[in-house]
Amino acid sequence: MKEYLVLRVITKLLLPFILLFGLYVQFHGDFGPGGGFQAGVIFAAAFILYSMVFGVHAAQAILPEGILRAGIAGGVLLYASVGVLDLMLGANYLDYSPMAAHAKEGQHLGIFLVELGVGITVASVMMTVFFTFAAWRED
Amino acid sequence: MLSSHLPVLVIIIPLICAPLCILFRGKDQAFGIALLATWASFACACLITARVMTEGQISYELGGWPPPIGIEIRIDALNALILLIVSGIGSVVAPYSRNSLLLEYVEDRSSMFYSAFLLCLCGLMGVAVTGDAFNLFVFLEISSLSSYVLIALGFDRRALTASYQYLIMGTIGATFIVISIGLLYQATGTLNMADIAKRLPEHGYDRTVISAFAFMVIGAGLKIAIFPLHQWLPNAYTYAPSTVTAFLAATATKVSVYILLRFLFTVFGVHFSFEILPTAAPLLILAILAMFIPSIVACFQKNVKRVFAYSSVAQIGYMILGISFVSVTGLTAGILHLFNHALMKGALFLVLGCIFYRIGSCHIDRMAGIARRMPWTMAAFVGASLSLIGIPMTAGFISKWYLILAAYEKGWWYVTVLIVVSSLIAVIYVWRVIESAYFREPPDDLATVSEAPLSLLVPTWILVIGNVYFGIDTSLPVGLAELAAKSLMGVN
Amino acid sequence: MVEVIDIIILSLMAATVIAMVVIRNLMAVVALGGIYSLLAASIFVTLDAVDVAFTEAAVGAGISTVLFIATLALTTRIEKKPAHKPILPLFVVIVTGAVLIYGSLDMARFGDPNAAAITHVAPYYLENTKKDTGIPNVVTAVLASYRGYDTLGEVTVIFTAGIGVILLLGSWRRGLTPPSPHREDDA
Amino acid sequence: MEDFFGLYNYWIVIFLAMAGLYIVIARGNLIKKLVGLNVFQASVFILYISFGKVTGGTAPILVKGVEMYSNPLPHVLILTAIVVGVATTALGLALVVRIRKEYGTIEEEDIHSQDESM
Repeated sequence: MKEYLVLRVITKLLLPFILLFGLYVQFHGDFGPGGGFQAGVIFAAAFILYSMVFGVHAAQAILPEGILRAGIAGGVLLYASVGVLDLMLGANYLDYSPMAAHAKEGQHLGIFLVELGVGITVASVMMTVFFTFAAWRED
Repeated sequence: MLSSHLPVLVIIIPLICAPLCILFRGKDQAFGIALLATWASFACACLITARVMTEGQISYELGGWPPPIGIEIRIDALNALILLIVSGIGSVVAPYSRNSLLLEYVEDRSSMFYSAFLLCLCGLMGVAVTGDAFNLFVFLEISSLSSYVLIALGFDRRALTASYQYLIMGTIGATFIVISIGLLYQATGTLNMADIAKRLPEHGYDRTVISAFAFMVIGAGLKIAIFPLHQWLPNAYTYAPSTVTAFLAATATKVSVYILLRFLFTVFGVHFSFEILPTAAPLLILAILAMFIPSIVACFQKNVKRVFAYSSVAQIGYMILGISFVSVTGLTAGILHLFNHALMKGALFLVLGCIFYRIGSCHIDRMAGIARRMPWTMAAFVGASLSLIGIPMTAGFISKWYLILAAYEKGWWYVTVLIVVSSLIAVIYVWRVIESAYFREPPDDLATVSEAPLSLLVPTWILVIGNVYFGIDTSLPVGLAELAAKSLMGVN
Repeated sequence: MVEVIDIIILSLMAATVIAMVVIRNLMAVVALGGIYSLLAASIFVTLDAVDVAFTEAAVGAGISTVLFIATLALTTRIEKKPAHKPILPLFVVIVTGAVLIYGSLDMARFGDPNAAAITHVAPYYLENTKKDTGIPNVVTAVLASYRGYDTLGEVTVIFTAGIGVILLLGSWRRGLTPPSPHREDDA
Repeated sequence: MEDFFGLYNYWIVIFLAMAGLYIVIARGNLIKKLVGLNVFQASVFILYISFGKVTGGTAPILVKGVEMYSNPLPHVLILTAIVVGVATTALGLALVVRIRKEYGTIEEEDIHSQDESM
């Protein structure tokens, strides 16, 4: 698809806004609709768009396999270890209250971290799945 | 301090170790992590069981939110027994997987295999301990998705179609379960299983609840592979890698039976499930059909793995039979058979894995005379088969004995006859294998075949010895099964 | 008003799904699937489930459709004509639907504020989320805190799918090395 | 008549779900089955969400001055279920790609006849 100049230019123009929107959805999920899952999908969509226009190899140059794999595992680990941290602080698993001075702030912090974990894993998995499909050749 | 968190630790240890396996990409590291995680889970399960037996039911509030606001883990004797089965079989199969993988699986992605294995373990145990209906679905899907992957890793290309078929049937089953949970939620306004059970009688058993009941039975039935909803099972078990077959055959259907038990007896309640609705009679008929038709089909199979896959469908019939008695003895028998069947099918499929490891096939004719080359492997096969048939001094005998007791209690002598006759069919299909392995001349190309390596033999024999041990000292499984049966029936 | 919009969208969905049954061009079917998801998302908006609508639009109409198209590119685009009359499936579907409709007869009516689902657990979340977590989006609070364990399971499911796809289709950087099929001599 | 208006929403959704289920079990094309599965699940999701609707309520994002909110719990459950659904789809499609490579077809019948003839 390399010869479509309009597509290439518009994609490049759009990308930062899509990514920005992804970040907004990720960090604004407490107040409006959205959260880690939706943000992860939007984030992934940006790179999927990029790889559709510029080729999978170009996208892989930005996000190598190793980073994506670390992301897949890292998000789950982040989520699960927030719970382990709570255990160490003497609370039940995934009880975020003791993570800050006040229970309410602890909850807020916990939700923030957990949503971040969701976002990382979802984005990495979606990109990996798409790249895997896109790179598959019948031989 | 940690001991109060055991109910959640048993789940999150494999859950955390699954991503760790990927981060440490080396094959040995991944194997080490998987092994430690399964053993740690098993240790937790043992401690939990000990606590349940002394203190009774354990409840754990996740996130510190009291149910039904938050999700609760709730463990009684039945949950503890299922937990023991899953984690126990997992800890035996995990070391076994290391060597059998060499032949059956591409090495460079073995860390992911272990990760998927841990996820399957985590999902199955998560289903077994949760007290929340929707959470049960989530963990059921973790175990299902990972088992689709594990099955598809089989050598034969038919593993792919088997996995696809299981994915379709399994997802339909899971969606039916979701529909049922949704209907229950709309009727009672809660997702906590104990809370649903409390609120259902107040709500009344209206048409919504009856519909929810139907969807739950069919959905769970698809996952259990109750005859005639078993079509996905034979192919899945036949073409999956040996390790996977052994693990899934011993655990996955058991957990699904647990779901059925939990919903029929605890959530919907005995009164509604069996007194208002005539559930027992159809279950009895299906159970008896399952005891015979798949057994007969098994007698005509050439692939030994397939023989025992059909045999699994038949054995599920015995568990359903136990349920259909709707008595403490019957349930004890059914639950006991869950435990014992895990031991015997686990052992049998591990034996077949040993054979596949050496000759690359489980075809009955290729196994001709193999007992001379692999005496220990075949001895294990004989031991596990005796348990499958139900010879005294083996675990299989105990559960059949309780089934017969339950039938006697009801005065259903014809059921007793049917149990004995169906066991005789098992003799036929087992004998075909033994005849081939012991009494036929080995072909020339078998001359180089030697005994399976110790790393495969030891786990296999642990399960075989388990079959004998639990046939003699029955206090643990019978004690737990009786406790579970009594609490399910609401008798103290 | 909402009811009218609802019934219009639902009718459109019914038309979409009938077209999906009939049409055998898979690309068209997949596109219709995307439209179906988009319509579902608008239904979710009318039912006040904005978070769900967002997700359904992003996933059902977005990612799923992209994956389907990627698969079509690797496989084939035309479905074969069904060989025989699907009597058994039709029977199964009619019975299942009948059981569901039977169950719906005793359900609380649509939008009923006195339904058990509205009055039992849900009010706790609406009343206490602000006090407990300080977050105005109740869905986020329930998702990440009250039912955080469910969401941990959900992330694990996605994780499972990720490693499953890698296991099945191989690593995309090094080219593909799927396990070569080895036929057993049995049938 | 009132019954009809209180339940029509459920009935159309039930029709949609059953149409999806029909595609899954009646069709032999592996991709079409998965599309059907998606339709089936999405329709069940709508059923869930309609359980949470309160007439006159608004989206459960707390705002000063609003008293009536729809029930947030089904929304949370369905968010989870959508994720599970897309995970299943991704895996199913990966299987389809592999099956196509090994068998050269994605029609159930052809796969069947190939396995039979072996």
